[in-house]
Amino acid sequence: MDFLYNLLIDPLVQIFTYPIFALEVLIGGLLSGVMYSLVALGFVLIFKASGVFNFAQGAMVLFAALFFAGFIDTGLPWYIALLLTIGVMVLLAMTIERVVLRPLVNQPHIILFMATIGITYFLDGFGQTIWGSSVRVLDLGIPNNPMEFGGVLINQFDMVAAVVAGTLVAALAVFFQKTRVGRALRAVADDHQAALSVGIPLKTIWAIVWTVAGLVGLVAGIMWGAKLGVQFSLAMVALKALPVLILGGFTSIPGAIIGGLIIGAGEKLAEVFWAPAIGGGIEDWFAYMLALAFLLFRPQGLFGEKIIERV
Amino acid sequence: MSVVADLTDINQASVAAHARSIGDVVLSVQNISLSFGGVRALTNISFEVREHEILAIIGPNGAGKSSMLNVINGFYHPQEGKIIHKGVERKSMRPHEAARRGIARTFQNIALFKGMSALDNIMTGRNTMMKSNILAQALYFGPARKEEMEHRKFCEHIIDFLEIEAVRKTPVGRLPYGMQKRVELGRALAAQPDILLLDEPMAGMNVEEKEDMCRFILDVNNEFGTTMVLIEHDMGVVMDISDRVVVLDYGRKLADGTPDAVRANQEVIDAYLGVGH
Amino acid sequence: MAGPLTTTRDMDTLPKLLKHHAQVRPNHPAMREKDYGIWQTWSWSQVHDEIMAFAAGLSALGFERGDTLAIVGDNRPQLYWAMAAAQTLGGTPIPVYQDSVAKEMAFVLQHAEVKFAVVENQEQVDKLSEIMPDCPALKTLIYKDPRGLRDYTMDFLHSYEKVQDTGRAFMKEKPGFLDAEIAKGKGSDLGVMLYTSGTTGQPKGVMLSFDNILITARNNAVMEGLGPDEDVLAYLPMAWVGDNIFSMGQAYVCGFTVNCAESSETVLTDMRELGPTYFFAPPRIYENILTTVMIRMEDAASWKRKMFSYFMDVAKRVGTRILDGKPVSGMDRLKYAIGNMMVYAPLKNVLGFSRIRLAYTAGEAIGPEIFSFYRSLGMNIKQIYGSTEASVFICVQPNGEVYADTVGKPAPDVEIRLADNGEVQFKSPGVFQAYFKEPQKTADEKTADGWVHTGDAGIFDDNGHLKIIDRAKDVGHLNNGAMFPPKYVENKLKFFPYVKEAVAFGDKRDAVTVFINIDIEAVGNWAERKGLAYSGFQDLAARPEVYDLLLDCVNTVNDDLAVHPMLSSCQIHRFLILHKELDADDGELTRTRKVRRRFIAERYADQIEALYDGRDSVYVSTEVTFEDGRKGTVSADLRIRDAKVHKVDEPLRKAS
Amino acid sequence: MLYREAGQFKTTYSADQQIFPILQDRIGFFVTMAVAFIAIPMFAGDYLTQTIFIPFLVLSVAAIGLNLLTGYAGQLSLGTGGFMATGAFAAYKLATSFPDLNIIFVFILAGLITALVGILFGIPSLRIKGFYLAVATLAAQFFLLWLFNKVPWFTNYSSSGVISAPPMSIFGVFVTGTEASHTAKYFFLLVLVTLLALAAKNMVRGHIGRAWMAVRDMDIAAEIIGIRPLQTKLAAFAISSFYCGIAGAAWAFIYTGSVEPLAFNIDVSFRILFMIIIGGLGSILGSFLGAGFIILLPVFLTNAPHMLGLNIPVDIISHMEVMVFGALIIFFLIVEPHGLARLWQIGKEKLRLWPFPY
Repeated sequence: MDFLYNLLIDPLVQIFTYPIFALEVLIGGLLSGVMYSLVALGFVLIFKASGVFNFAQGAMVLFAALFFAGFIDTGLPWYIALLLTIGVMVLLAMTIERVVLRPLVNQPHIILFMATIGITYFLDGFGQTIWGSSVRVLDLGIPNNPMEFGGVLINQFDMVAAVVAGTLVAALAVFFQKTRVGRALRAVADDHQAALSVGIPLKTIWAIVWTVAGLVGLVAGIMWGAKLGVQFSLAMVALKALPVLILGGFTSIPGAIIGGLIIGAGEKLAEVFWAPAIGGGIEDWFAYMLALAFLLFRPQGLFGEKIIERV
Repeated sequence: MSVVADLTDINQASVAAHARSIGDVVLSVQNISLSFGGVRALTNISFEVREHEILAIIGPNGAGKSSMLNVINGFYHPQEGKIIHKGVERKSMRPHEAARRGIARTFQNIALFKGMSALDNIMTGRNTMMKSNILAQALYFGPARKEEMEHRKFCEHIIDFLEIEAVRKTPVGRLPYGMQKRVELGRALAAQPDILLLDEPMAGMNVEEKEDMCRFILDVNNEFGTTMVLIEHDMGVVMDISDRVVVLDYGRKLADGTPDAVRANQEVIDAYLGVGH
Repeated sequence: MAGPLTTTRDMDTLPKLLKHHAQVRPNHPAMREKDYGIWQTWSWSQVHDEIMAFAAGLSALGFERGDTLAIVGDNRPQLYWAMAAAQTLGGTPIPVYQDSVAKEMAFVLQHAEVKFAVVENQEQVDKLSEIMPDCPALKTLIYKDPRGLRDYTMDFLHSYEKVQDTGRAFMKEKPGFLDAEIAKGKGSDLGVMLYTSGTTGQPKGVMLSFDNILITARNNAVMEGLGPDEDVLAYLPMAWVGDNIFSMGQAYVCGFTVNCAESSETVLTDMRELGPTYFFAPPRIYENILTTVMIRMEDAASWKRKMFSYFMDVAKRVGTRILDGKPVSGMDRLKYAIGNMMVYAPLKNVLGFSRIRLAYTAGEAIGPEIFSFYRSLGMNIKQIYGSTEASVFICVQPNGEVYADTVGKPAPDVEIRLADNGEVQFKSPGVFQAYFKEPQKTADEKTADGWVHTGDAGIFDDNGHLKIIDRAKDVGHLNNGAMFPPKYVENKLKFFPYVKEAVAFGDKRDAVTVFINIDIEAVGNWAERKGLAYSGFQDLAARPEVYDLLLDCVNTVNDDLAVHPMLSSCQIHRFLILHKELDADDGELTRTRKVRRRFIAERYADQIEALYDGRDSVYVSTEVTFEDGRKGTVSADLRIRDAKVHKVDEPLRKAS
Repeated sequence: MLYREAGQFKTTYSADQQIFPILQDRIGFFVTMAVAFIAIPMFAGDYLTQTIFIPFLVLSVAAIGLNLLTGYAGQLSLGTGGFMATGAFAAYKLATSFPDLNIIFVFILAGLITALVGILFGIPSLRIKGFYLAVATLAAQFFLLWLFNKVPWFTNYSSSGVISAPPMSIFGVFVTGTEASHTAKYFFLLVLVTLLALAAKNMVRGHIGRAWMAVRDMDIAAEIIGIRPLQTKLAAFAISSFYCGIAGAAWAFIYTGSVEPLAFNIDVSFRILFMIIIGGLGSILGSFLGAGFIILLPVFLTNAPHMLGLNIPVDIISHMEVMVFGALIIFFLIVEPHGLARLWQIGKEKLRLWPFPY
């Protein structure tokens, strides 16, 4: 009874007694949600373009962060480090396309999916073999303390991160809608022949999307890295993008964005108001459960289109 | 029930059937309309299928033939209309329910289970009748084993019937197209259906393969008295083997009658026979 | 030596033997059939019951002593039972070649005044009901497989099961009836009648008594030590005398198991599963198997090919000697043992020969290297010489005395004499009674004192083995008076894998010339390895490269012939390669794939002339029958080549 | 080459459908059994038994479990670790709550409980497929671990959150706890695994197995020939989880003796997945081969540098190990998506056709 009260009633009471606080939590959640959106976007890009469900997205975040932080620690100026890391990510994308995707083309998707799990392991192992597994602090000189906006406290860092991520998301959206390559990518998603007719070879397209996904990962890596420190757990955090995808639908960019925000906000609110009732640490799974529950009602996700099966 | 007994049952059934030949209505399709999103696939289609007959549904591509079959075996759920099968009315029903009520089918593009042998594919057709529970199977003991053997025996009769002994244990993926079609037919027959839906059973076959398939279809109808609804493009074949023909065009029913009647029907000639065939 | 036989000579009819086995070994498998995916098995007691039921059913349908019963279909247990059933009632079964065309079949059924016919399936039912009008005697048709016959309402049509059911009822009414019938049977009774599709004229009905079949079967069984544990695969036509000896006579004498394949396509796989212990096949089959072995090995990895050829050489050197129990060095024995593990045993296993204790071949001469190939693998394959008129066995190669170029020594109880014209004549317990309703023909073939003309020309070699060189009537003479056995020449050519068939001419001519039929599989494979593109049989046969290939063969044959004093004038001077395969459907071969010499001589008269009048090519156009029975014509210009002929002179003759 | 199949003809369907229809295979099987039951206990020392054979047996069970679900029924799961944990903690609660309950029943009940949990998380599989489902199973993984972490009841309120198996015996011989000899543990597991593997094989060759494969190969066709998708998939989840549960219990009780939830983290799920990928999806034999491979690989990797005379710091090695795992998975997926089992199959075919290539 008590438990039920704590679970069902008390949180609402809390929320209504401290609306400002709730609002702050909400905004905080939304801001961190933007990061999820960003990573989720990486998934969507690759899935749309190559039908590959890239489980390695999380690993790519960690990988990028590791290299960037690593280069910084070697004393390089940040812009050089950034350039180098970008180079690494591009190289990585091409290697993956050449070594993994090309040999596996036309294999069932599930196989490709498992291959990306392989990539995940490889990247985790490789990155840490080179840079070690010690936690690296990454200081971008952005103050990590709250400031007040009209009575609401908001963490500056989150603000900046959100802005950066937001811009990137916007940029990508534009890239997809407007540019020729972007349209080509969308074409590939529909069918590969169409893509070829657009005149861009499939492997190039794949190399491109993986590069883009890599860069997205880089940004996410830097941001998270700066906030939480660059370490293995980043990969896990990045996995949060998976439930986001389920929520938003694998093929929908807006879905990825909205989904990210929902998950981010939901997670924070749950953590702050509900977790005490059931013993904390729920952000490990809350996102997944939320998505799972959601799935039962709308299997194709928020924005995914309904599939008509034919025989 | 023992499958052997069971087998003789159908034989007798079909003997009787033969004395009776084409019987009364087993399936009646009434005012079926189906659409995907905005797209109309079927508009107010009605026709009846009588026991032991071979009914052909013909029509140009996109006439809604396959959709019609999909509605009959519960794969698509029509927005309007109903289907009365063996006196039981249903608006919509899951495919597996339809199957358990005795509706089996084959597919336009072969839908075999690629990872399994021809025999196993046909055995899956018996699954609905296999009762032994998981524990019994895990022990592979007593009834479970006996059941397995009996159904194997039954399937062997089908294999013999369709003359695919030589490929019994070959993974279906490795079989030539014509053979795969036969195995698929075998899988459908294994369920001892009272209505068999054939979606372009002869698509992409060469002459001999077509002749074989025709023979099998007629033999099945003759031996087991199975009622059949088939979609076929080859007009020659259709006119030869079917008792009645339903003509669809753009989701509407143009005609419904004996091959000759249909052949004579002006509308049909314009819409279908005129073009190419 | 006394074989492990439980039967005795006084069981002088098949039904009596059947009774014996049903009592002595009721649960021993008598018959198997690969059906519905497994080897359905009938024990001797089951087979006994099946046969009795059917016999009773027949009698209920009015089948009486002395009646004839035709059997049409593939090798099926039920059909074998039908034969035994007929014999039980004192009737005569007449197995018929089921692939023979309607009019051939009609002739047999008329001539034998067949009353009953037991057939396999719808196809045969259709064929027979079609010819029934011409066969007034034929009143009853019994079919084994009901498939597709549901709508057949003719009242002369009965299903095998139904007949047996009536039979079972009948036996209840008249218990002991069948036993009485069986008791009436005598060894001298007519056991079976086999129509031989002779190379010329109408088929003749060879009448064989139980004694003929059973004594011959027993003699051979004793000689070879056959027992009840043999497994034979019944896959050769039931109408052929061999099947009657191997699958009926000897099966009943020894009580061993007869196995039927699932279908004609699956014979090879079924053979592999079964692994018969006692096996007969005409040379052509052994040849095909060997060819496919070689072709399949071509695609193996090179190290495997090396290993294969190495051990095959070992086998060639010592295999046969080991099989014949001749002394072999320990080293070689070791090598052979290794080879056996690495190659021979696995090879035999894949071919289904693992369990073979005794394999026979006959009918045609077998290529020496084919023959020695199998023997070197440790497979006891032997040649026999026989004929329908002899209930098969005339000569058999005794163990340890096996030579590729002889047919062995006279079988037990068989006497042989050579006529002046070289014709082989014999006298034996197996000698047939007569040709049904053909006293004249009987007299031609069989002298009053029981000597039978084989029509084969032969000679005895130094170790008392008979050597067949040709059909006596085919042995001609060149204008220089030298003797010319065409078959002998042809066989020498056919021993080359590239040559499928050959027809030699030379009688009353100055020199020998031949038609050659290439073996499309072997030559085609050779062409592929040579990277030679071709569009089909006709194209390939016309290729100059192919002509060169065959020229080599011809020359080798000439080298060989040149050294034989008697045959040196038979060297081949010119040859051509035929544009189509000689085909039984076109009447060029008999059903047993023997060349119909005269027919070909007429049909290809112009081409033959061309071989002699020096033309270097000749036009040909022939009508052919396709599988589906449609007719068409193929025509081509055939090139003619000269071969290298040795001058026949002293030194070369010394060389022999 | 070793095969002599001529003459091994089948006269009954049961003979034709036995697990090893070919005599030589049966011989091979019994030899393996002899080695497992006699040779290994005699010659393998405690160290090998504890570090290689026992974990091998335990993980084989888990691999079989996952293979039933993913390899046969085609439902990709990343929640294996979670289910194993469920089994472990269920067994713990059972063993501690009913001290005189025989270990056999403890394991079976633990398996059944896990099966229920499996069904629960399998329900979405009716609506969602492939990747969606994979992600959904991650929920199970994370949620279950969190549950055992956060709810002290599961650990009997032990402060460390670690559970340790009470000593339990069968036929008077201890198989868990400190008194248990490695050999006893090994035998207990071996029998358990043999039976479970046999049961699995029987299921996959029965109609439930065909239903699974049908759903895997073409779910639409499967439903249209009358196979109920929900029942079939849930059965797969239940049975798979049953196996994983027992594996988890065995891991906690017999292999490690004491365990904390984190021992079953997502990494375990992946390793099991790797086992069946490398071993061979849709093959019971493959589950064993894969388990063996994944167990021996680290052993090899840790020792290889020493053999080569290099000495690489341990943490680096562990990272490299992860790396190699990743690379191997990709390698196998590219070279032989059907894994070691398929390679075995091919080799066997070659031997059967020897000396012919085809």
